[in-house]
Amino acid sequence: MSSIEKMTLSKALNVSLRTALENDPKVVIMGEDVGKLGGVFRVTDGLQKDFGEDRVIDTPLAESGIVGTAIGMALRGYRPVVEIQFDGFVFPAYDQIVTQLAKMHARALGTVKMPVVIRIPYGGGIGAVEHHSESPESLFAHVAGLKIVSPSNASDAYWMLQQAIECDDPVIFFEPKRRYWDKGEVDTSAIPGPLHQARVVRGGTDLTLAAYGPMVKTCLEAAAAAAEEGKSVEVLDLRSVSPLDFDGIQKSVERTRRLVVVHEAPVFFGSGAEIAARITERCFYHLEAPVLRVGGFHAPYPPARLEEEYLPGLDRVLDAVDRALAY
Amino acid sequence: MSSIEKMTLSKALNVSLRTALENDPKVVIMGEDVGKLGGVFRVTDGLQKDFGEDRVIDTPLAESGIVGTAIGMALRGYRPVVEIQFDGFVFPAYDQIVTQLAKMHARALGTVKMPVVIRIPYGGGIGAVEHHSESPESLFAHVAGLKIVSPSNASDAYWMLQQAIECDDPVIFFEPKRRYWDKGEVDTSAIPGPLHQARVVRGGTDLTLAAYGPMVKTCLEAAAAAAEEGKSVEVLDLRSVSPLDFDGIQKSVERTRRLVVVHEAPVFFGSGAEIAARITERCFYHLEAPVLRVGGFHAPYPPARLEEEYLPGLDRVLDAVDRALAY
Amino acid sequence: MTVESTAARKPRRSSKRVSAKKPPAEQTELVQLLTPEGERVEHSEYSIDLSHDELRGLYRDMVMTRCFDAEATTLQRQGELGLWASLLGQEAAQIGSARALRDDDYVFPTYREHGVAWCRGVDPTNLLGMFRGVNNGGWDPNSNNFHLYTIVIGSQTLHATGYAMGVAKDGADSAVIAYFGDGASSQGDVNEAFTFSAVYNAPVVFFCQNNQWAISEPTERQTRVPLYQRAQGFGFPGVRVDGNDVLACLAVTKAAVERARRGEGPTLVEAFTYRMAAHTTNDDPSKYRNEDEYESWKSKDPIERFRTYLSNEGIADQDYLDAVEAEAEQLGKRVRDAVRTMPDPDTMAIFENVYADGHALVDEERAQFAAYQASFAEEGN
Amino acid sequence: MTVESTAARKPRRSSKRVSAKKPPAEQTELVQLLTPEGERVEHSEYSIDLSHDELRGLYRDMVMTRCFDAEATTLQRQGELGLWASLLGQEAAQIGSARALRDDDYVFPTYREHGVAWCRGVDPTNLLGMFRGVNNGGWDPNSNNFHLYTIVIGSQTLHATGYAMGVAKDGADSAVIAYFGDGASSQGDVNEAFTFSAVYNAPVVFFCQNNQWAISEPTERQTRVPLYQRAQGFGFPGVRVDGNDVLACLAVTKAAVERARRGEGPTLVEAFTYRMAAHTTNDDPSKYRNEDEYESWKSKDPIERFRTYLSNEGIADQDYLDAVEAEAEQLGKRVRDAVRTMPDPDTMAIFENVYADGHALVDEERAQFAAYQASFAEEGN
Ligand SMILES: Cc1ncc(C[n+]2csc(CCOP(=O)(O)OP(=O)(O)O)c2C)c(N)n1
Ligand SMILES: Cc1ncc(C[n+]2csc(CCOP(=O)(O)OP(=O)(O)O)c2C)c(N)n1
Ligand SMILES: [Mg+2]
Ligand SMILES: [Mg+2]
Repeated sequence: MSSIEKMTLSKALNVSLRTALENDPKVVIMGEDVGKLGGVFRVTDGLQKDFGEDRVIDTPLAESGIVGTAIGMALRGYRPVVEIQFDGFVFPAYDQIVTQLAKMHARALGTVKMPVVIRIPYGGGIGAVEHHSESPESLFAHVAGLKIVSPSNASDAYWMLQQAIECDDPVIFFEPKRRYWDKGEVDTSAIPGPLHQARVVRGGTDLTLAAYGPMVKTCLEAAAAAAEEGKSVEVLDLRSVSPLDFDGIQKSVERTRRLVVVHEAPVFFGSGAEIAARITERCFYHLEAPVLRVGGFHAPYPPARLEEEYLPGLDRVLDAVDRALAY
Repeated sequence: MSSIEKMTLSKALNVSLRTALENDPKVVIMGEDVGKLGGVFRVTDGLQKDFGEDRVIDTPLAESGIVGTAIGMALRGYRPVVEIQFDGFVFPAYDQIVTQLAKMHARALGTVKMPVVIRIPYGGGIGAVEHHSESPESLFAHVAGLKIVSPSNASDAYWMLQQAIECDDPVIFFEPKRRYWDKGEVDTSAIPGPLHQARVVRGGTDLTLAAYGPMVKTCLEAAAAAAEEGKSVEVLDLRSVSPLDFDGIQKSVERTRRLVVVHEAPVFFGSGAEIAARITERCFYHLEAPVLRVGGFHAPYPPARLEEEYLPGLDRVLDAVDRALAY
Repeated sequence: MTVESTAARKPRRSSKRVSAKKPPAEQTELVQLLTPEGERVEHSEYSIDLSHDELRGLYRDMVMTRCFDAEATTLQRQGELGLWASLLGQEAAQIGSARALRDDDYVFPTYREHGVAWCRGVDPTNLLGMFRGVNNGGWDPNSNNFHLYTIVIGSQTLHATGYAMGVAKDGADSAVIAYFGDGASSQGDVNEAFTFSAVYNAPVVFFCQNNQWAISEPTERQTRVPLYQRAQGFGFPGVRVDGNDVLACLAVTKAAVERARRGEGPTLVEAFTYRMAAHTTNDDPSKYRNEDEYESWKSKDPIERFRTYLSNEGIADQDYLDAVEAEAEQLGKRVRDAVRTMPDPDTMAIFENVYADGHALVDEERAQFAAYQASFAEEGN
Repeated sequence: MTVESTAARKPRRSSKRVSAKKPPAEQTELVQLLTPEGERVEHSEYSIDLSHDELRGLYRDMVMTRCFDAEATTLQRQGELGLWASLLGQEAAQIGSARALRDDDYVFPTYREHGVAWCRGVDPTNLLGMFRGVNNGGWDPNSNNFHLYTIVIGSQTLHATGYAMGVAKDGADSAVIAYFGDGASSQGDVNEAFTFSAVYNAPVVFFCQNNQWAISEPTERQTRVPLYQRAQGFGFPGVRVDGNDVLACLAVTKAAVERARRGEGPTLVEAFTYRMAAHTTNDDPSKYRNEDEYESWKSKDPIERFRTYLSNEGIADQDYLDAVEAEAEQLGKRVRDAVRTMPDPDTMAIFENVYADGHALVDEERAQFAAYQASFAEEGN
């Protein structure tokens, strides 16, 4: 019996949430406007109607309260899946996430678990106003106790969310909002791979492009363009930012000997820094060029009319590929 | 007329604040217990008595409120110097710092300035309970619009705080709390160097140790120990985390060809990552070994009885030095 | 283990709510000087005595604001703006409160205070920059004592409080007003602003436009008692005013502002009004609210009722009304033209104003990016 | 430009405060069932009827708690603990409130609820782990329905609210109690907890021990009206109880807990008490408060007054009092011994329980560190 269907990334998330609500009575969804409205991106569309206000909970407009009460519900045995409306609005909840959610399991010497998923639509490219286009994953990755993942396609969106909800640790689930409308095949009866494993989404021999979330597509496009110029570029979809799959990256880099990391978040203190530092240590004698990074600048996310130039696009990725290959 | 005096690092901060209050009527000090008590570390000791409750303001117990109202006072033309009682308590203010304080100048297209200093005693080694020993500087360095500095000695404590208060940008001023009681000479009539410039505090030829705040002393001890074994280790006091003085580091590394970065903060997504990534890019052909990092583990700061082993100490620094030299 | 519903508790809960809520609130607690039918009524505590010129001015403000707002909505539909947050229905709350202020007072708005901006003298086209995506705030806050629009819900209430603390420190008798919504009342920041302002007795007015919706959530998701009552628990007065009654909004705000000037500290004003439009142009209210509610509020329209009053009292004749209409159309045209010719920002603006005193990394990235861009220009040659 | 003081506003401000504050509060609003002189009085709303056994039990709880607390302070002075936060003076507030609970209720403490922990059956030595620095919370919250001590001020109030929301969802009639201090009342989180609990009608009791100090700051730095009044603004009842009167604390908490069970939602209880000791053993209160205040509160000591009552009423004779004293000494000794022999954690515990489901980086760092440590062992050989 095949269960393969083509759907948008946001629909895949919706179906995944529905499945979770069906499979486990302890799963609850909480957030601003997740009820009747179905979320501003419609990811929770129809869920309150079918599962009731007790399972799909519109919350007061207070992110610290949302995460703080989700922690309490987790202590009571629930598995809250929390929605933060936009990347830029997670910060009022930052204290609860960093000092409570992340540390509770350790503080309790393992006696309590924190199966809380925090879904955050993130990244730019949708022409939005301030605070609606940011990529704050680094600000969470530095914090022990959190897991951080980001799918790049519909199938991963479905499965990684399933796995995040099943995980007994807090997972920050970054959704690439400008890919919400991209369609892909989802096989809801497949057996998914490990949540935190990188995946080679295009093989290559000259250089590795590593990315996650929204930039995977851009990297695939860049690899295709590079191929036309005779360069064989491998693309790694990292999928997870904490933990990072260093083994997977290392394996690729030992073959290609060159690595470019791409993300929307600012380069300074971004994921690329951690990857560059560790891979350089692991592959010091393999690397023919320094690990290069392509990402945002050390500046606030700019107004929409500048985002095309601010965001790492095809050209900037290819420029880095060329620079790396020039070593 | 000489004005050199020997004093503890915390006293140097106290004198610096007093000078600022005297020199500029717009400077105000705000925080929990900064008044009569003089702060839990006595850094504001005696200031309310001498400058009044209007200049040295005990605030309600709410960090977001402290930073949020400091922003408002800055908009009114004041220069608030805010104290966060301990590193682990800055997170309730994180939203105001990241979404408001850091971005206000850019949002206003340069028409308003945000001369707010946020003083945070940080780091471990004092045998404290949870939340009192953390090093969260990376969580701020990723955010554009903030400047981040940390003095390692009394003289820098005095001068860097003067400069931070004079700066028209928000500055997060991380005070190495376990060095509060270390004495050093302070020349209050000297002409200080640039706030964001690294300083070679010990010359060497075989390897560069880069650190800031509390770890500078540890690195100096490590360099001395290494010297006994015939290794010539240079120690750089970075002093500033945002911006990082990459030129200064590069200059040193081009000579020594090896770099070890040391900080208390967790290594994963820490300052060392950014330094390693960028210096490797800048000095790819100079480096004889990968940039190594010594720092905290990906784990919550442990209870006090484990901190000696958790914190990067002499042995762990020397181990990294040896590993780097073994390449 | 099955998940039982909270049904056992629910009946009591909801009966509780009903008894604690609206009926008394709307009728007895609401300050009103003008009925929805346009009839002038007196209130024991709040009175107002305006010249005919002033009254006509309020009308003009409301009409100009509504027209500008409608124009912006249209411009969004035409793709000239990325987004628009309409104030439709909230004109009286905004104009009434803003006209209670002096030039030296200071305003901290949300993202919807177009009517307040108008009263402060901010050029309406300036408001459109951020919605067009050319900047994140297009004006100098100090030129009109009107702070930048703030999107992170509630955070401006603390800025207002801090600013007011500064005013008090300066010994000035200016007041500060912080606008926020019913949804915002749930944010920790707003409640911290209440605490700080009370403790420091700061000269600030908290002006909450309860338009009964926070995107799709009705006010009951934020509170189970009327919002103005929140203030009492922090030790300062709260008052609920008919937010569709421009005169009452002016009178109540004026009283609050004067309290602040006299050094009596903060006041919370809850303007009970209704968001007639969608939350923003991105929103589809049909998903969560029904037409009836909308219709019932349409009959309480703030401009209609004020026009009726002005006409009935002979304060404004048809000529005046027509003239205002014409002027509003002019404004619409001016805004339209201005937006369409609004230049895109220079790419290098990305690196501008990140710091006031410079930052080595920004300089480095700016230079690298300029070189990168120049490389295309060369290729192009 | 010089900075004027806010003097112009100050006289009014402070006169305002005085008139709005303590005199009525302490006298008319305070629920009391036992005067400081140990005289039993009745209250129109709150009554209590306990057996002699139960009354003696409360006494014993308070004495045991105080003795344990004193022992911990001594152990800190001797260097056995890194820090101690004494509850001295707050025994009645803690024992009274905790004894109003059932086993299936759930408690969210701060870092000072040693008396509550005692009533919940948490082994006192367990409380010392975090103060000794061997862990960050030494017990399984679910074995006694007593959550871990929480240091980040106020954050536990949201956990309590969420837990209570879960209780309601389960259809259980348990209640949840969240402890916090007067200082904590200023935190956004606490006020968000008020909002969430009211909106969801969660079965939670907010128990604020107003010990009148937040480290060096008096309660006036947090509020200008009595704290119990805060609740009203969020739509649920608040009550102020004499926090040094164990009977009143029990009665008032019991009533609040029963409201919660009946599905009537949250209550705020403000226990008006006094922190007799320093904030923690690190603190020196002589810097900021004077001896007089301390003396005046000493005369209201919660244990003294209760002993007077028990003796006067013949509920406890000298033998009983002596027996309790002896038992308390035993406890002290047991705690002393236990602490002194409390093992340091294994170094590798740094890497334990960071995640429930594992994390590759933790595994890698654990292995590296183990190898690093082993290298010393080898060298040592
Ligand atoms: C901290 C934060 N969380 C979420 C949002 C997304 N958001 C924008 S407007 C809004 C509703 C605001 O409601 P209200 O305060 O009543 O103001 P109104 O829009 O009705 O004027 C929300 C949730 C935000 N801007 N900031
Ligand atoms: C968020 C946060 N900020 C600051 C502190 C430091 N701190 C510890 S206790 C305390 C005072 C708490 O006062 P209160 O809430 O009245 O409780 P009490 O100590 O009097 O029991 C402060 C400021 C903290 N623990 N958490
Ligand atoms: Mg609203
Ligand atoms: Mg207290």
